Amino acid sequence: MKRFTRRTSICALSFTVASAITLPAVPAVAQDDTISIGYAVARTGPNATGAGITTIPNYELWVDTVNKSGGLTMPDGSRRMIEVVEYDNRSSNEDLVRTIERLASQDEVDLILPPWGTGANLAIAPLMARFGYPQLAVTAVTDKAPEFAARWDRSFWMLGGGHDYAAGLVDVLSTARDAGTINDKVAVVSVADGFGIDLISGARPAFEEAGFELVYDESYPLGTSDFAAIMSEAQGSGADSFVAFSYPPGSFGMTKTAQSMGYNPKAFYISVGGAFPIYPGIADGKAEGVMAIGGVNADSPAIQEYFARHTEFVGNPPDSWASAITYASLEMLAQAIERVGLDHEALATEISTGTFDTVIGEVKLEDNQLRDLWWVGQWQGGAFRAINPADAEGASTPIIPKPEW
Amino acid sequence: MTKLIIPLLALVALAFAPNFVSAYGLGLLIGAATYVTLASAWALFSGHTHYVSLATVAFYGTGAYCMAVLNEALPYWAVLLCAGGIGATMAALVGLSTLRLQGVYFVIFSFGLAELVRQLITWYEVNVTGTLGRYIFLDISARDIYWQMLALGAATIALTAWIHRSRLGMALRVIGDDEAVAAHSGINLARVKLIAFVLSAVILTLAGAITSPRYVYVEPAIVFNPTVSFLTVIMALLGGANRLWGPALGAVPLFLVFEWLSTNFPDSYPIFMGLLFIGVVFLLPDGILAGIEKLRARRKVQS
Amino acid sequence: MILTTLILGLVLGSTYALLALGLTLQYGIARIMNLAYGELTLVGAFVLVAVFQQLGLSPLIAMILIAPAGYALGWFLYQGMMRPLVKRSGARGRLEVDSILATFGLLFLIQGILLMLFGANFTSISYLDRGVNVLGVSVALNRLIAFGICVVAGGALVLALAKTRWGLIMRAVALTPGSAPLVGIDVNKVARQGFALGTALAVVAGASIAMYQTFSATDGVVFTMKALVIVIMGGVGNVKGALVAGIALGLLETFVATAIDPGLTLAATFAIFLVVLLWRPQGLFGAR
Amino acid sequence: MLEVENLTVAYGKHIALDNASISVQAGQMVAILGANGAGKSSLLGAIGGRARPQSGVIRYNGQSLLDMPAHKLAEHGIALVPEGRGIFPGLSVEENLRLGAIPKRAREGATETLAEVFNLFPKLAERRGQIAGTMSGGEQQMVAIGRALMSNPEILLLDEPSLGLAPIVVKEVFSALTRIRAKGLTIVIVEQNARATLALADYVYLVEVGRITGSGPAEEIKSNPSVERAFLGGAVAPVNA
Amino acid sequence: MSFLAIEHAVKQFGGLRAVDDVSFSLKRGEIVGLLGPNGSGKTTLINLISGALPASAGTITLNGQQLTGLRRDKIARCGVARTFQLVRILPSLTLIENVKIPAVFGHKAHWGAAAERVAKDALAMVGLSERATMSAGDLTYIDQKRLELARALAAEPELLLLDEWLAGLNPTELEEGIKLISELRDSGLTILMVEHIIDAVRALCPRVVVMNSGKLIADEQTDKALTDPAVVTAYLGEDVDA
Repeated sequence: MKRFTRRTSICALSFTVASAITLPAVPAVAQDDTISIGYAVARTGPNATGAGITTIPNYELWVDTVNKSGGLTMPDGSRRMIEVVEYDNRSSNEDLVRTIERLASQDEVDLILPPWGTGANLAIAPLMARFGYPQLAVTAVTDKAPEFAARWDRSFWMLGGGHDYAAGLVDVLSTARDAGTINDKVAVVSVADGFGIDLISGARPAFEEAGFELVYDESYPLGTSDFAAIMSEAQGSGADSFVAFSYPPGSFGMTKTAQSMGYNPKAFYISVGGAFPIYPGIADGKAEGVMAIGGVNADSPAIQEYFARHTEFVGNPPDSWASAITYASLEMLAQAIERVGLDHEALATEISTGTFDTVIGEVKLEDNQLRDLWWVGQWQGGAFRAINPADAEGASTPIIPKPEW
Repeated sequence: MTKLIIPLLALVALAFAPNFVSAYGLGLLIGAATYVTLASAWALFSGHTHYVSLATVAFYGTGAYCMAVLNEALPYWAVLLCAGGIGATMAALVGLSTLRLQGVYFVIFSFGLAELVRQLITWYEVNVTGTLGRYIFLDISARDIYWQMLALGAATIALTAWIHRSRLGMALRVIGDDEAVAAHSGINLARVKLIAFVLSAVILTLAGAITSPRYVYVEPAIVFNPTVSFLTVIMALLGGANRLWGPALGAVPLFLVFEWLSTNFPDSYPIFMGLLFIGVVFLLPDGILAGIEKLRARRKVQS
Repeated sequence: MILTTLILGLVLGSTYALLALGLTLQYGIARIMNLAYGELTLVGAFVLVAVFQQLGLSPLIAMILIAPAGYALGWFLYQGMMRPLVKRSGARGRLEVDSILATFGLLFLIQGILLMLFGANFTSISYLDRGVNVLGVSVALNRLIAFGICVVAGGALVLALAKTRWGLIMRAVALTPGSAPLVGIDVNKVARQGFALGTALAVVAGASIAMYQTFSATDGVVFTMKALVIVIMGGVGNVKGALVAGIALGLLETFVATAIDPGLTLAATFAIFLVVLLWRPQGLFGAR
Repeated sequence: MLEVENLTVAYGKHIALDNASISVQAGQMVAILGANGAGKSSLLGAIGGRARPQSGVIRYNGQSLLDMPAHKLAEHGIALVPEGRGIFPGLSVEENLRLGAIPKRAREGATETLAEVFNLFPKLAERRGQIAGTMSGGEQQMVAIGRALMSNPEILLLDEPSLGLAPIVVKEVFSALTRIRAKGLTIVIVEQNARATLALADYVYLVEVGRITGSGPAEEIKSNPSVERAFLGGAVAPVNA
Repeated sequence: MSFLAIEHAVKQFGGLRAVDDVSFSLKRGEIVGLLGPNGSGKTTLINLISGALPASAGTITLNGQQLTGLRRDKIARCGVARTFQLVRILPSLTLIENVKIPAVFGHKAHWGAAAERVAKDALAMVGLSERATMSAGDLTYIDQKRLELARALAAEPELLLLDEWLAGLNPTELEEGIKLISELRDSGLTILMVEHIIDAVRALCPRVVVMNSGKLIADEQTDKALTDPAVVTAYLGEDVDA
C-alpha cells in the first residue's frame, strides 16, 4: 500500500514536471503583420500602486494611440499593429524574472517594456542583456546608472540618480537662502529603502557643502503610517526647510500631518507622490508652493497635449515626474523602429545615438542615460511645474516661502 | 531497491531537463525546484510536529542577504557555508526560546520574526552601512542555479527520507501524535524539535542564498516577502505535510497553477488564490496524498 | 516635549486600540484567528471613501450605516465559512490551524475584490483636516474624532460587557465555552454574534482610519499585524486589555520615534510583541 | 416525569453504559450509585445532553430529549450540575449565579431566586464579589448548585457533588440538598458517597461495570449487601487472604 | 531498602492540595494498589512520580536516585513507565511502531534489530503479535489498552505505573487483564497500580495504599484496608442524619 502510493506520487510528479516543460513548447506564433510587445508590471503587491500610476496607464495610452493611428511605422513605410502580451509580476522579483524569461523564450515577443521600480529593472537587466532586448529602464533611480549602462550596453537609464535630485534640491534651497528668504537649517527625513538612502546619502554632503545645517535627520521604515511624531520633531527643530525623501504613503501622510498640526515651513519638499495628480486633492487644495521630485514644463504645448490625452484616456492626468518620461521613452522606441526596424542590435544603437522628438521635447541620450531631466518641481497655480535646473528652458521661478496651508 | 531507482532516474532526467527547454521552461524548473525545496524543508519540521511556521521567509531572506553581503568578499562555496551557519545559529536561538509556544502563538511569533529580522536588517543597513540595496554580480547562469537548487531539493527529500527512518523521525512522529506519550517514552521533546527546526532552517537559508543571484538586486523589502512563507505552507499542506513526497506533490502543481493564473488572469489572481486556499482547507484538510488514500480505501471497501 | 509625545501617542494609540477591539472579540469569543482582519478594516475604509465621494455623505453619518453593514458581513462570513470549520473540528483542536489557513484564503479573496473594485491606488479623503489645540499641542480634528470614536466604542463595549446580561453571556463564552450550554447559552449563536460584532468594529476602525490616513488595497496585512500585536499584549478576548495595550503601543511608538529613532518604531513594536509572547503568552493583562 | 429506556452510551469503542433504563417520578429524589467508572456519569451526561447515546430513549414529560441541543435543556426546566462543576471560574460568584437565570423561564423572579440561593448558601452571599475560580472546592460546588437553582428548574441533575471534597464539606453540601429537596424539587443524583446519598434518596439504582444491577426504595437498598459489593467488590476471591 | 520512596509529596493547584504530604514506599518486585475515591489525588500522584507534573514539595526517589525535578523523558530513561487513565495510543502509527518507541528512546535505548525484538516481545506478551502492522487507530478498546501496556513494557521498566488500566473492560476481558498483570508481577516487575475495581485489587495486590482528599489514609494489607473504617467511609461516605 505504502510503496504503491510512493510510486504513484512519483509518477504524478514526473507527469506534472513533464507537462511543465512541454507546456511552453507550444509557441505563441507571432504574426507577421503585428508587433508583439510584452511587459510584466506589478498589478498586485506593494509595487502595484506606483506601477498603476506611472507605468501601466502610459503603456496602454501609447499602444492605443499607436494602434488607432494604424500601427507602428516600419522602415519600409508599412504599418504594423501592436499586440500586447501582459503579465503581472506580483511585485516579486522571482516572478518577474521568470515572466521575462517567458516573454523572451516562450512568447518570443518582439520587444519587452520594463517593469516599474529600481529593483525590478535591475533584476531583469542581466536577462534582457542575455536575450538581447533593449531595456528602457525608465522608473529606475540609481546613482550607479553609468556603471549599469556600461555593464549592459542595451540598457538605458532614464530617471537619473539620487545625487542628481538631491543636488537639484540643494541648489533651489541655496538660492533661497542666499536671497535671505530661509535660514540655513534643514530638517530632513528619509524612507529606509534603496531610494531613500540614495537620496539622503547624496543630500548630506551637498547640504553641508552649501553651508546648510541638518538639524533633524532621521529615517523611517517603509510601512510607517503615522507621522505625527516625526513632523512634530521637525517643527520643533527650528529649520525653515522641511525635506522628505519619501514614497507616496509617506509624502501624503506628512503633508496631511503638517497641515493639521499647522506646521508651515518656508520650504516644504516631498519626493515620490508629490507630483501625482491626486496630490492637490490630498493636500485639500492647498498644494500651492509644495516642492517635490520631478516636474514638467507645464507651459509646453506638447506636455499640455499629452496631459489632455492622458486625462481623456485614463480618466485622470498623469503624474508630473516619470509619466511623461515613460511616454517619451515609448515615443523614442517608435521612432527608432521607424528608422531601423525591429533588429535588437540596430534598435539599441539607434536609441543610444539617435535624437528623438517627444512630449518632453527633443531627446538625446548621453552614455545611454537621459540627463536632460527636471530635478525639482513645485505646485504653482494648480500645475506641477519644473523649477530646477533653473537654467533649463521652461523652468519656472520657485515660490519660496511657501504660502501657509 | 526499486524504491531508490525511480527517484534517482527522475533526478537524472530532471538534471538533463535544461537541455530540452526554453529559458522560460528553465525558469519554471527553477521556481518549481525552489518551492519543492522550501515546502519539503518546511515539512521536515512542521509536517509531523504540526507547528505551523510562517518564518520561512525569515531564513530564506537571510540566505539571500548573506549572498548579497558576502559575495564579493568570499568565494561562492564559502558564502553558502556562511549562510548555512548563520541560518543554523539563528534557528537555534529562535528555537531555544520559542519552541515551547503552542498553536496560534507560535504561528504569530514566526510571522513576527520574519518582520523583525527585516526591520533590523533595514535599520542596520541604513544607519551603519549606509546602503540598502545590494547588488549580486555573480557569474552564475540560470542553469547552475537550477542544478544547485535541484541538488538541494533532492538532498532535502533524501534527508527527509532518512529522518523518517531514523530515531529523529520516529521521535517527530510521536511528538506530532501525542507529546505526553513522547515524553513519557523517554523522548527529549526540546532537543528533537530543535534539531528538526535547525535542519529545516539551514535548508531554507541555503535555498535563499542559491536563488538570490537571479535577482541581481537585493533589498529587505524584496527578499523578505511574506508571500513566500504563505505559499510554502499551503503547498506543503496541499500535498500532505507528513508524507515524504507530499510537499513536492503540492508544490509543483500549485506553482504551475499560480503561474498560469498570474499570466492568464493577472487582475483576478488574488481572488483565485484565495478561493484555492479556502478550497484546500475545506476539501483536502490532510493533503492530496491522504485524500487519494482515503478514496482508494473507500473503493476497496466498496469492492 | 513629553506632553507632545504623550498626546500624540494617546491619539495614535486610540486608533490602534479601536483596531484591536474587533479582533480580540473574534478570537476571544468566536475563537477564530482571523488573518483577514486587516482586509475587513480596508473594506470599511473603502466603503467610507466611496460613500463620501459618490454620495457626498458625511463620514460620521456614513459610519452609522457602515457599522451594521459590517455586522451583517461578519454574520454571513461566520455562518458560511467559519461555522463549518468549527463543526468539523469538534474537540480535536484543529480549529486554530484551520481558521488561520481559511482566513488566509479570505485575505487574498477580499484583497483581490478590493483591487478589482478600487484599483491599487492610494486613496484618501480630506475631512475636517485642521488642527486643534490640545494643551498646546496641535492635533488634527479628524484624529480627535477617531479618538472620540475609540473612546465611545471602547467605552460602550466595556460597559456593555461589564453591566449587561448580553455582556455577561459574552464573557462567559469567552472564558469557559464548555460550561455555557449548562446555563442555556447557545454557544454557536454567541460566537456568531462575537464574530459579527468584531467585523463591525473592524469596518468602523477602517472607516475612522480612512478619515485621516492614506491607504491602498494592499495595506491589510499591516493592520492585521498591529491588531494581532495588541490583542496578544492585551490578552486574548480581553477588551480592557486591548484598549490599554493599544494605547500603550501608540505611546511606545511615539516615544521611540521621538526619543530614539523613527527607523526603529516597527522593530520596537515587533520586539515588544515577541517579548510579551515569550514572557507572558497569556498577555500583559490576562488572568489566565 | 423522566423515562430512560434501554440507553447505551459508548465513547469510541468503549461501551460506558449498556442498555440502562430508569424512571423518575415528579418530586422524587433518585440516586444512582456505583463505583468509579461504572458508567453512572455517562447516564447523567446523556440525560443532560453532554454525551450522545448510541441507542435508547430519553423522555422528559413525554418529549424526547435525544435531539435537543444541550443549551435548550435549561429552557425546559432541566438543570445539570456536571462532574467537575462546570462553573465559570473567571467570573464572580454573583455573575455565575446570574448566568443561571438566563433561560426565559427563570428571568422573572430572578431576584427572589437569588435571595433564596443566598439564603441556602450564606457563604455565597458573603462572597458574591469573589472570582469563583479562587474559591475552595466546596464553595465552588455551592456556586454550581446555586447556579442550577437559579434557572428555576423542575428537575435537578447532580453528578457527584461530593467529589474531591473533605468530609466536613460533604456534610454541608448534603445538608443543603436536604433543604432543596424539602422544597419539592425533583432530583437525580449520581454519587459514590453511598451512605450520605442513601440517607436522602427515595429510590436508588445501582450501577456496576456499565449495567444497572439493582434498584429499589432507598430503605430497602440500605440494608442490602449489594451496595457494599458495588463499591468494594467481593466477587473474586482474594488471592492473598 | 525501599526501591521507590515517596516522601512528603505535595501538589498544590491554586487553593487545592491535590496531593497532601503523602509518604510511602515500595520494595523491589512489589505490587501495590493505589486506592481512593474519585478525586482523591491518585492520578496526580502518578503524575508526580512520572514527572508529568512537578511536585510542589517533597521528594520521590527510585533506587536511590531522585526523580523530583527531572524532566519526563529523563524519568522515563530512569526506568519508569506508565499507562494513562484515558488510553493514549498513537493512532497514526502501527502497533509495532507504537511499541518500539519506548524501546528506542527508553533507558535501554535499543535500535534496529534489538528494538524490533523488544517491541515484538512486548506485543507477544499482551497477545497482539499477529496484528503488529495494523494501524493503532483501528484497534478495539481492550486492544488499545493492551497496546498501551505493551508500550509501557517495551520500555523494559523497573517501575510500572498503571492508571486504571483495567477500567472499562467487560468481565471476560477483566479476567484476562488480571491474568496479564499477575504474570508481570510474577516476572519480578515493581508495579504501582491505581485501580477502582476492588476485586482486581484483591486478586493482585497483597498491599494497598489508600488516599482520600489528597491525604494518605491507609497503607496496609489489602483485606485489612478494605475493612478499615476510614477506608470504607472514604468510599461510602459518612452516615448523614437527614
